[in-house]
Order: sequence, then C-alpha cells, then structure tokens
Amino acid sequence: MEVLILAVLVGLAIAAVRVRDLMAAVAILGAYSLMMALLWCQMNALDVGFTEASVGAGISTVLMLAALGRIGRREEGPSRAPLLRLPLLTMKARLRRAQQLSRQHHRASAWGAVLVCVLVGALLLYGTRDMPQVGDPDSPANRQARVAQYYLTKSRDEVGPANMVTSVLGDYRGYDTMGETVVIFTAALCVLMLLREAVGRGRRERDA
Amino acid sequence: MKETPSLIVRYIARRAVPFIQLYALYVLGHGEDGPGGGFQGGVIFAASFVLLALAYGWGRGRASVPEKVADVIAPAGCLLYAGIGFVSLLIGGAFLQYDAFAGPGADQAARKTAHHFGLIGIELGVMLTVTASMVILFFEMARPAEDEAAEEGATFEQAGHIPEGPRAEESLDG
Amino acid sequence: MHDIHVAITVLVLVGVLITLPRALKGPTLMDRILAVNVIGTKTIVLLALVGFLQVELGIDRGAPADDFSRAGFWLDIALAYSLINFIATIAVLKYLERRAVRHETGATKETP
Amino acid sequence: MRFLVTWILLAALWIGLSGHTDVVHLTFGFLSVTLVSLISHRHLMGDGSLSTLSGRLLRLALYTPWLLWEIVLANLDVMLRVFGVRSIDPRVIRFRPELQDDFGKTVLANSITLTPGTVTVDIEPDGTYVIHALSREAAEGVLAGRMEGKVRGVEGGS
Amino acid sequence: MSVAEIISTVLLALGGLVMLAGAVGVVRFPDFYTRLHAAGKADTLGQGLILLGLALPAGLGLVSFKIALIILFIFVLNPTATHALARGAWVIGLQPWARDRAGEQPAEEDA
Repeated sequence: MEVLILAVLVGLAIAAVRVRDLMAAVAILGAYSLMMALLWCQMNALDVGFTEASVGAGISTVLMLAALGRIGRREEGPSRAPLLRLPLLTMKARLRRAQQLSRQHHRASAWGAVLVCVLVGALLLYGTRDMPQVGDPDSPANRQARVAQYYLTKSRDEVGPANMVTSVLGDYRGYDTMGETVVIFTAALCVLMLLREAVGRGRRERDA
Repeated sequence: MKETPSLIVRYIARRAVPFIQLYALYVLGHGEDGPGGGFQGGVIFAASFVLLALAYGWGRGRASVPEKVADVIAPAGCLLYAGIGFVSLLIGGAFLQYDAFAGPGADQAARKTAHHFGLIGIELGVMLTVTASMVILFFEMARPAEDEAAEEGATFEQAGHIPEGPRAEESLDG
Repeated sequence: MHDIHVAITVLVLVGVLITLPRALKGPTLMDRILAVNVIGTKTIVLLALVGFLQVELGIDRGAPADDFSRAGFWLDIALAYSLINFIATIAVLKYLERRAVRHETGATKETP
Repeated sequence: MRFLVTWILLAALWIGLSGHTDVVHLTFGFLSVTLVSLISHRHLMGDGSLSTLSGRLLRLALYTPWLLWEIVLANLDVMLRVFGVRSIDPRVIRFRPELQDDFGKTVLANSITLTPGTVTVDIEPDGTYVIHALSREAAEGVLAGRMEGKVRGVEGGS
Repeated sequence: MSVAEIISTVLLALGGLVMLAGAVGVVRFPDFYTRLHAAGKADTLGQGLILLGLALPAGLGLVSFKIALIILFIFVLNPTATHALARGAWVIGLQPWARDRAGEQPAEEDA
C-alpha cells in the first residue's frame, strides 16, 4: 500500500514538474501534498498529516494562485513610461544574447543537474542504511537521550493531554512554539510592508 | 462581465462558511486528544474567509475581515501567548508554567485544569496569529489592481444578497 | 474485516493511479484540474480507510477491540480535507475564469 | 432570530463532533458556537424566515430518498457507458425552470448534476440552465421536467 | 461475520467498484465534459457507499456521526465542485465533443 501511495506521489511530482501551465502545476502540487498527508497518516503522524492537508493542500494552493494572479497582471501590462523603453530594449538584446549562449550550454547543464541529483540521491540512500528502524527502542535517540521515553511515560501525568504532540508543542517546547507564532506574524508583516506599501504609494502618486 | 463564480457556488459557499469556522474552532479545542491545534485550526478558519472572498469577490471578503481588525489580531495572538507566559511568571511560576494559574498550594486536580486552560490559551494565541496572518497574506496578494477594482466592485453590487448585519469586527477578537 | 479494508484501500489507490495519466497528459488544463479534484475526493475516502486500518492494526497489537473511536482522528482530517478540497477547487477555477475573462477571447487555446 | 437558529444548529453540531462533556470542553464549545454565530449568522440564513426554512428542510429530507435512488440509477447508467455497453452521445441543452429563488435553483442544479447523465454547466442571468447531457434520453429526461416539479415542491409555496 | 459486517462488506465492495469505474471513465471518455460525468457522479456515490460501509460496524457514536457529517458535506460540496468545473470549462470556451460533429476521432485537441 505504501508502494502504491509512493507511486502516486512520484507520478504527481513528475506531472508538477512537466506541466508548462503554472496554474496546473499549483493544482497538482495541491494533490501532491494531499498524498503526502495520506502518507503521514498512514505512518500514524496525524498532526503532521493534518497540517499538510490544511496548509499544504489548502492555504498554500490558494496563496500561490493569488500570487500567480499578480504575476499574470504584471506581465500583461504594457510599459507606460516611454523613457523606460530604451533601457528595456537594450535589456532585451542582452537577454536574447544570453539566451543564445545558454541554449548551447543547456544540454550540458541539464546533464550536470541529473548527475548531481543522482549522486546526492545515492548518497542519501546510502545514509539511510545506517538509520535505525522506525520505532526501534534501541536506536541511539531512544537509548542515549531518553527524551522520547520521558515524554512517552511522563507527559500524561505532567501535562495532561492524550495527544503527546500537543504536550510537546505547548509545554515542553513552549518557547519554540511561541517563536514559530512570531515567525508567522513576521511573514504577514513582511507581506504587509511589501505589498500594502506599494499599493499605497501607487495611489498617492496617481492622486498627486 | 460575467459573474465569476456561479450562483450555485456562491450559495453553497456562503452556507458552508459557518460550518468551516466552527470546525476550525473544534480542531483548536480538541488538539489535546486528537490531531490538530492552533495552527491547523487557524488555517482552516482563514480558509473560510478566503472562500467568502472567492465566492463574492475581493471587496465583499475584505468587508468581512476589515484590514484594521486583521492587523490588530495578528500581533494580539503573539501577545496573548507571551502574556500567558508573563502572567505565570508574575504569579510565581516559571515562564509558561501553566499550573501556576491554580495558585500556590493547589491540589493536583486544580493544577490539571489550570494546565488545560493554559494550553488552550496559548493555542488560541497561535490560532489568532495564524488566522490573521493568513488572511493578511491572502488579501494582500489577491488585491485587485487599480483598473480591476471597479470590476470587483460591480460583482459585489450584483452579489449584494448579504443584508447588512452586525459587522464582524466587534465579534472577531472574542 | 481487516483484509476487506486493505483490499478496498488498494482498489481506491488503483483508481487514483488510473486517474494519474489525466493529470500528466491533460490534454487540456481543465482535464488536469479535474484529475486533481478526483484524486482529492478519493483521498478523503482513503484517509478514512487508513484510519480504520490503523485502528485494526492497534487491535492486533492488543488495544481494546471496541476502540473504534480512535478512527475519529483520521475522520477529522478527512472532514477537514473535504472542506479544503472544495475551497482549493473553487480557487483554481476562480483564477482560471478571471484569466479567461481578461483575455476575453471566445475560445482560449489552452496549451497542454 | 437568525442568530438563534444558527446558534442552535451549530451547538448541535459541536456536541455531535466533540463527544466530550467536561467543563473545559463545554465552555470552549459554548464560546466557539457563540463567536461563530456572531460572525456568520448572516451567511447561513441569508433569506427567509424560520417557518419557510424549517418547511424547506423537512421537504428536503423527504426529497432526499428519491434523489438517492436517482443517483444510484445515474451511476449504473454512467458505469454502463464507461464500459462501452451503452454508447455516449453528448449534447448541450438549455431550459428555463420556473423557480422562486436561489435555494430552489441550487437544489435543482445540484440534483441535475447528481442524476443520470446530466451536469449543470451554467445558469444564465435570466435563470436559463445550460446542461450538458451524456445522451439523448438524459436530455429528454431533464426537459420533461419531473425533477423541476419535485424541486418546486421542496421550495414550497410562499 | 455478523449481519452488519456482511452488509458493510457489500457496501465497501460496491463503493470500491463504483469509484474504480469512475476512474476508468475519467481515462476512457472522449472529452472533458463527459469525463466530468464519470468523475462527479461515480466519486460521490462511491464515497458515500464506502463511508457508509465503514460506519456500519462502528455502531452509533462519535465515529458514525463524523462519517455522516462527511457524507453530508460530500453530497453538498461535490456536485457544487463538479458544476464549478463544468462552468469553468464553459467560460474559458472549451467546446464539448459531439458524436455527429467530430466523427470517429475523439476531440482530444479540441481545447
């Protein structure tokens, strides 16, 4: 069954890469992260699966689409300022030359990329050979650190929730979670600074 | 211009919104014994506003979460989280030590309840921040260009089935 | 019951696999979106099925036999996904239609 | 009024979902339900009074079994066509049902989408339905208007 | 096996078959609109059957309530999504394939 899920995942990944239309790619990525969520659930990592399903498949799809909408608009707008046209032309010429050059190198660099991917993949696969089995009680993390076992045995009494993920997130690692919340807030702040400011400036310039 | 989402989509989307919101809060409230928590709940809650904006156009969606409200709630969530930490510090516990809320010398059961409320409190903080942040992200990214704003406005007028009720801002920060 | 659940899960997964070529090949953008939507709806069922499978595995390992309530956790995710899938589909279509309206041509040629 | 109905509906949903009856969960549930009702009660019940709503829900419940049966038939039909037993002959038709408001239109459109060989493609501003039918019989089935009559019954006279 | 389990097995098998048929239809049908028929209807019913089959042995309770809720949502949201898909295709100008117009060749490129 895991094999089937993995097969679907690989198929979706290929589809997402090969599709030219960005919108289709976004949609396929949504399905991809959904299959990923299924895989997490299959491995009993419910909270991760939930996050993947709601964030990866839901909000990030919508956000990417919204971003696409912006990009699409930018591309279609003809450059209004005539002064800009001259540097743009030279830019275009330069770009064209760069494209010609890159086309020659394209094939070589593609093979280079393949080589790097295969090499890194092989190394990673080699690395997994040393990894302990999932849930192995004798793995180094469990044997030496004993953190996991502490959580497993004590969290019910010390913290309370039946879901240990919540105990760890909210209690043992409360600082981290606070930091994460701040990070999300910061992301929103960045978008506010970049986009809302730009809109405001455009409006002011037009009014002036 | 044709109304972009059809009548049926708008009808169903609008009816689905309260259920999505309640479900998001359910996810938040039951994060202790099932999957979920503030983050997932917040995302789903934000998704309900996104759905509203998709169905009724940017302007209508924006009206249900005014800019100022989202801007205030995002940091308020962070502050709620940190504030719980500081309050526990003031009472005499460690930073974010929730059982301190039960007061010194409380019995085991009281400490447990205090702990539970503390956890829900911080999860609520996470959720507020995540919801508001996602709403900000979406609405800023999907903001229609100047030339399209009028068009969106037209959709909003045509779709004006929503009677004026109490506005959302009073109730959202509860 | 366990074997049957496994069999159905595999059956639905095969269904997903069959749908994959539509996402890969198209031929049109709409076909891809349809395939994605179909995979999404199938996954809702898969989530529920996997939940029951995991619970049954737990029973094999000695958990109480009537403890199907744990399957509710997986159902939570499935429920969330049924809502999210709808929103995502609507979002894709909304932006697609907006793009089409902007181009404002009778028949937009969609490149696969 | 709308607020109260929404509140009751959502509270029932919460109790069903939650399954916990301790103080913490109930308190939180109460707050959540109230909050959502405050924000969104105008979405759930945009129009109509309580009596039309309850009547509609009741008639919708009565309508559902018939619809379910139709859905089963729809699937048999589609399956036969998938495996090539019956051929397909798709076409697009238009028709204009006499319905009162959005509720009826939505119910009819979704019913059409779910039943044999027809999908609602579009509703034009004047209420004309554009329907894609998989076969001639399916198209004629819609034009015969049996479903429209049923949905009008669900809508109720008001 | 109890009666409930037998019924549930039958429901599960039926649902699986219906979903599989839907998937086959998505691949075999000639154009987008016909595929939509296969996908929209088969998935809705298949999901309903499978979920019902799962709910039966679990008995009345939290699990079956949640399953009922999922089924309800699916039966409302799925046709709406199907309709939205159809309308999307209609708005961007995808022409439906018709037997007499396109002849033998399915209108694969008729985008």
